[in-house]
Amino acid sequence: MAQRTSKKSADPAANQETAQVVKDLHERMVRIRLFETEAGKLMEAGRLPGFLHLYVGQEAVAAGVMAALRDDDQITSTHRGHGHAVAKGVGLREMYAELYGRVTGACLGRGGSMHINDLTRGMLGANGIVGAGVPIAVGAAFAARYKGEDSVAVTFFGDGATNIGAFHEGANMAAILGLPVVFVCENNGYAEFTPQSGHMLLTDVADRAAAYGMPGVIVDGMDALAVHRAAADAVARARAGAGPMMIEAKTYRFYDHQGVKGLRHPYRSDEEVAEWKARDPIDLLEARAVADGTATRAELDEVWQRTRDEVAEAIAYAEASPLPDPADLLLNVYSG
Amino acid sequence: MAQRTSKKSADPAANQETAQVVKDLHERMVRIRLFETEAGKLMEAGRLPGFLHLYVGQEAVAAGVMAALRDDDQITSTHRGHGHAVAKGVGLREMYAELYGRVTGACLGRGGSMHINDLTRGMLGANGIVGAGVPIAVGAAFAARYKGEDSVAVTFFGDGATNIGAFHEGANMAAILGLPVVFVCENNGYAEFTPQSGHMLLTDVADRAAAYGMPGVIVDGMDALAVHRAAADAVARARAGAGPMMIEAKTYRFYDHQGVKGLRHPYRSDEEVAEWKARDPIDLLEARAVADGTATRAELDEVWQRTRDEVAEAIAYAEASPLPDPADLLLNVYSG
Amino acid sequence: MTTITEARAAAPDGTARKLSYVKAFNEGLAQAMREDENVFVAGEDVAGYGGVFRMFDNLLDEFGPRRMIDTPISEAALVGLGVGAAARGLRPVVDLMFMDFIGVCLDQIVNQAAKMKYMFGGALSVPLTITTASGAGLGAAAQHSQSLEAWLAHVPGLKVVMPSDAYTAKGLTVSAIRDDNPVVVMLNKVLLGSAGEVPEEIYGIPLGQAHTARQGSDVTVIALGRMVGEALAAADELAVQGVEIEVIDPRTVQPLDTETMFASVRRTNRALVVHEAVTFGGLGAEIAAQIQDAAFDHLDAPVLRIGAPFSPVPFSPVLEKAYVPDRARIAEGCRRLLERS
Amino acid sequence: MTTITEARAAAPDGTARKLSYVKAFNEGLAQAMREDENVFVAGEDVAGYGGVFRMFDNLLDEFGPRRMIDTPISEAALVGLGVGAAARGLRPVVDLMFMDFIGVCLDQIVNQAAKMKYMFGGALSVPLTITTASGAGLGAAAQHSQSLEAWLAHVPGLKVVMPSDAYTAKGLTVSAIRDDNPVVVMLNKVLLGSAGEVPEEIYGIPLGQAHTARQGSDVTVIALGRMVGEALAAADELAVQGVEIEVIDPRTVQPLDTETMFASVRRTNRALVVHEAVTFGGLGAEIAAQIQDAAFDHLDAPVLRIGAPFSPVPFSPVLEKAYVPDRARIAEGCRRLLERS
Ligand SMILES: Cc1ncc(C[n+]2csc(CCOP(=O)(O)OP(=O)(O)O)c2C)c(N)n1
Ligand SMILES: Cc1ncc(C[n+]2csc(CCOP(=O)(O)OP(=O)(O)O)c2C)c(N)n1
Ligand SMILES: [Mg+2]
Ligand SMILES: [Mg+2]
Repeated sequence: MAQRTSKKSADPAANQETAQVVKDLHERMVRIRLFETEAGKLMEAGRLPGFLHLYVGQEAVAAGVMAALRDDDQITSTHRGHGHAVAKGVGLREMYAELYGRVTGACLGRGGSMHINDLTRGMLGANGIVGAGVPIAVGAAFAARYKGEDSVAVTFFGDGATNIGAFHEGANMAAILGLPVVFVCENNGYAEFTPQSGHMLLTDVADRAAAYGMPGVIVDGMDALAVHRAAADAVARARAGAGPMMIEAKTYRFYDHQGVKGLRHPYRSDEEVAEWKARDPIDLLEARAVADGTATRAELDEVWQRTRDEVAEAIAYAEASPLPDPADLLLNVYSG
Repeated sequence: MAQRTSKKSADPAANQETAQVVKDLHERMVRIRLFETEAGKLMEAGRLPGFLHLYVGQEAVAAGVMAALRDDDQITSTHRGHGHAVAKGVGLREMYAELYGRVTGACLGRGGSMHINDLTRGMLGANGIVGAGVPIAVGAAFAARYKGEDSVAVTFFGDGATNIGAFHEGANMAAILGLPVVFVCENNGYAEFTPQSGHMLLTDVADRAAAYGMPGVIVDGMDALAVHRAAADAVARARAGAGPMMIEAKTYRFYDHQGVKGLRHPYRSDEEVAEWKARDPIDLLEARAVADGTATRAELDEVWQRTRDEVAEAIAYAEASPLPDPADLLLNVYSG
Repeated sequence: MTTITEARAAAPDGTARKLSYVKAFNEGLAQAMREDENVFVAGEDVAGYGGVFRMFDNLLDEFGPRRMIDTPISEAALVGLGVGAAARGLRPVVDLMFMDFIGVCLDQIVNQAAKMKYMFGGALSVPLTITTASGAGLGAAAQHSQSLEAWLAHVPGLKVVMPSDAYTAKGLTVSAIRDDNPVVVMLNKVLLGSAGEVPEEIYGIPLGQAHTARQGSDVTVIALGRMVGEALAAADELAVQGVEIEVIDPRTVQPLDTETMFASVRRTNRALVVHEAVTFGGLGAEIAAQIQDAAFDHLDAPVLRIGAPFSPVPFSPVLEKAYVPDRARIAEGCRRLLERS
Repeated sequence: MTTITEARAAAPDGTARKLSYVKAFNEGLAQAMREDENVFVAGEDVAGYGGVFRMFDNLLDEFGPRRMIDTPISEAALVGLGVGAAARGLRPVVDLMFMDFIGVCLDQIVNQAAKMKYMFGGALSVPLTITTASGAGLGAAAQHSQSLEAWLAHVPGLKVVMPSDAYTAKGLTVSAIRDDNPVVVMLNKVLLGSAGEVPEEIYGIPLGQAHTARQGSDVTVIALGRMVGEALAAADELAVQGVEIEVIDPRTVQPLDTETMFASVRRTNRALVVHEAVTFGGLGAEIAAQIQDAAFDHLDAPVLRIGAPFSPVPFSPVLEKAYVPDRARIAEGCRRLLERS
């Protein structure tokens, strides 16, 4: 059975988290939250083309994991990738510009939301195909070891994604090759509109790790510090050459699967949504930071304000950016 | 951890196996053994086209499982499918004729060794694609339940096949839909020329069952009675509507992965091969039957002789059969 | 084989009922399910949610969870479930949501469903229907916008239909389900909401029979899926200029009714093929290759192909618009063909 | 771009070294591994066993387990491993054993490897080589005999090579590995043991450059992979009858060097395309469609296509022989083309 690590956040050791880490986590989460809520508004206003899978609610996972990584560590992401990109340090300007389909975007406007990447930040891309990023992360970890580097690769995926073949094959491949990969399952309880109980018999996705001979731990995905501790352990382990492991973060998405609000079918009860929202990961961290004395309310507010400005500036940048030139349609189909 | 059921074969309950079951198992195993060794000779003599993946050594698995099935129970098989077909009751004539590429073959000469099937016997086909038979069995089980029948589906696959996505997806699908499927892993220790330790970190494939919330048991795959008991339990369970489960049968193939003898690379040690051959599943059952008084040596010999005759006759039938007519090249591409 | 035009004519003038493409699909599917108890639907979010494109709306209410099955994200197992169930006598309808996802389950479609009857010596049929949404135009980018009919039409044992409007969305779906072979129904995402006349009763459209959507004497335009509407729009525009183009909708691309095309080209002496898929290796190549052979002595110009340029589908709407063929490019192609002596 | 003929000419007359197709492949791969430390090989039984077709013989001895990786049976993860490693600067060579297995991992090839550079706005390259054995003729039946180049050549972002002899098996493999794009190397199973002249030194063959394997004035035969040898044999036979056919080996089918074909057809006025894949939707369609366009005014007969009939590959050798195109069918096709005025 997978080890449940979320309890740790209540123990005394937790108090030793440095203010530095708390502030780092907080800033990453606020950036994601504001990036996403503003993107949601733009989508509702009909200003963004394409799909939008918002990450709001899950910020503690991206922040907690990314705070444990170096710039040269690699991540692969999913259709719900903005949070990972923001937390890994991808520029908000390039991200918004991409959502707008501008030539200044992270993909030169060619990829959109589901292909945001930044190789300088180790962000190996969102992905429109469920599970497809898993083996790609395994390949990135392979490359690191091959080159004698000590960077690790982290792959993010949902609860639903653990039912697809690529996840299974990628996990076993990483295990048998002993590669430095951390598998992070963001279990938000749903695959699109299907609850976890409708797509697997297990309660804990982390229990799947045993099928590959790798450890699996469960963490409270609304508790950024808990995620961070679990990630730091897994990353240190992988970096030391002890092979892959899996972290299941129990979390929740506050928006609909795609877009801003549900279309029809109330697949989640109001009570359930309210319960999870009461455990908003940013609120939790802020309350704790203030209670601990790790940060003052004013300091936290300053982060919000600063980030709000940055987001507004990034949106303005995107809107002022030129569109791609249709004459360049064949750009980047091939190298060389 | 998967339950190890092989121990049971030594307990007193084993003695209550009816002579009927022992004889049934013995006959199925002898049929497979003789079918295969003769096919091997024909291949060596250059008389059979195509590939030949011999099943010799693993007979206790096919026999043990199939003796627990009814004609209307369905099985899907693998590239190493002759044993399953013979044990499920497919005619030796049609099987040899198929290996010879004759129009009287089980596939009218169109499919060869890896596509032998007999829908009247619930043999839904060998398969040339590793793992592909797994979801097909899930579909067959779905159909049975849909139609309100109480037949079950059994899917056979190797240790190596449990690393492919189709296995994972099929197992989870059967579990979440609660379908009457029995997953039989014939763990012969190798995927082609790669030992199990080179393709997964687990010792017991049955431990993978837990990832789908289904029980997994381990059985001595050289002990036909033990396999039979485990299969009978799993089949009864599935038939009763209790959902899928997995059986791992630890076994060994006595010939090479493909063809009759190894080509180069001695990927298995002589000692290892000898050790397993000392536990020849037919010898084991015969020794025990004679010791038990379940059967006399003469009775057993009679089975060999009778089967030898049948095999010889089937080969003669195949050799005398006409070849397909090239004018019929497009036969059966489409229905209707 | 006059069922199509008959069904159409049967709708009393003026009072003809209009339905959207996706509702027409849904109605055909529901009627096929009523017609045959062996038909069931499986896929991701097809039951409780009714499908992300609303293709399966209300079917759970009518048919219940026995016949409407939500599955995990496991397309290989999903198609395999369909293959096994079809082999055992059911008539599964399996939904792949976006056609682009086919890469994770092509083995089950191509090596299992399509080949099983042949490899098994004819011992069974695989009456499996696979539904999926294809096409660009919604800013869905490179992994959610493809038209991959050329892959499937190259596979012996499969059939492939591409409904071009509400009427064909219903009729081809019904025929696909009634057919004893694996059939892939490629719905077009952009067309989902577009309305057309649709008879209320259940009707099939014969697979492998092309439809002449408009008659004309100057150029034969063979258009796939959504391009039929674009071709008809181009025809309107050209008619103003005195150019009459004939528009052929193959409806089924495997098997492909080439006779209707040949007969038309032998009259018009000029042919253009248009599809959303990239031109290179697209079905336009097959159609052009067959026409230049069968109508060699009748052609006044080479067969012209219009498709997407050789790149993945771009995200930015400004690029996507330039990428996907449209009425303007079709009209321009016709004019170019007519300029050749 | 004269590297090919130069390399060939460099072999001193009479003393030219002969190597089998599979050994030539193996030599090219080994030399590419020596040339670039970033090249590694992963696949099922490629290391310890040397590959079921002996493609990787002795490489483990020389390059060790760091660069020769045996993997589980997990083709999607295997290709994904290659994609991720290539994205991080390595030059993986990933082996798929039989081309037929591509259906279990096409997503990684088509939606990931091929599109990544484009979707990512050019941020990286994916210098991935995928090797695989294709083709019928060994009684391997429907799931182990396919030639699926038409699928891959239809995918923007991929390159595809089809070596036709030992010389090209080595040179195209080297070029595939040196290329910064995902390239699929389709070896032909029947050719594995066939010997040909192969220079000892490492050499590449430019991707996208066709080779005129034989010059002739009467018919242009464009042949893919193993069919090049069949076409040359047909040419010998026809030459006795006074018919001179020109044989073009595209070598690379994506990108496809059509200029060489057009120039030839403009001289011969007749064209035949031959491949092992089923005719319908095969690459012959693309080639025919392009030729009828580019050489419309030069053609004395329609472009003729020869491929497999529209069925899965049959097992029985008597059927398989009738199924796969051969020299006799090519010669007969040429004669038919010449009969047309
Ligand atoms: C192979 C594949 N199948 C289906 C889809 C459609 N799809 C996109 S997201 C999604 C649900 C994913 O669920 P989960 O992995 O839990 O991630 P979440 O959306 O909850 O973050 C599905 C089915 C897809 N993109 N790719
Ligand atoms: C998808 C796929 N990959 C690879 C192969 C080639 N192949 C055939 S059998 C085999 C090994 C199978 O090992 P296992 O599942 O243990 O079965 P065993 O041969 O031991 O009975 C492989 C790799 C295949 N047929 N299909
Ligand atoms: Mg989820
Ligand atoms: Mg094995």
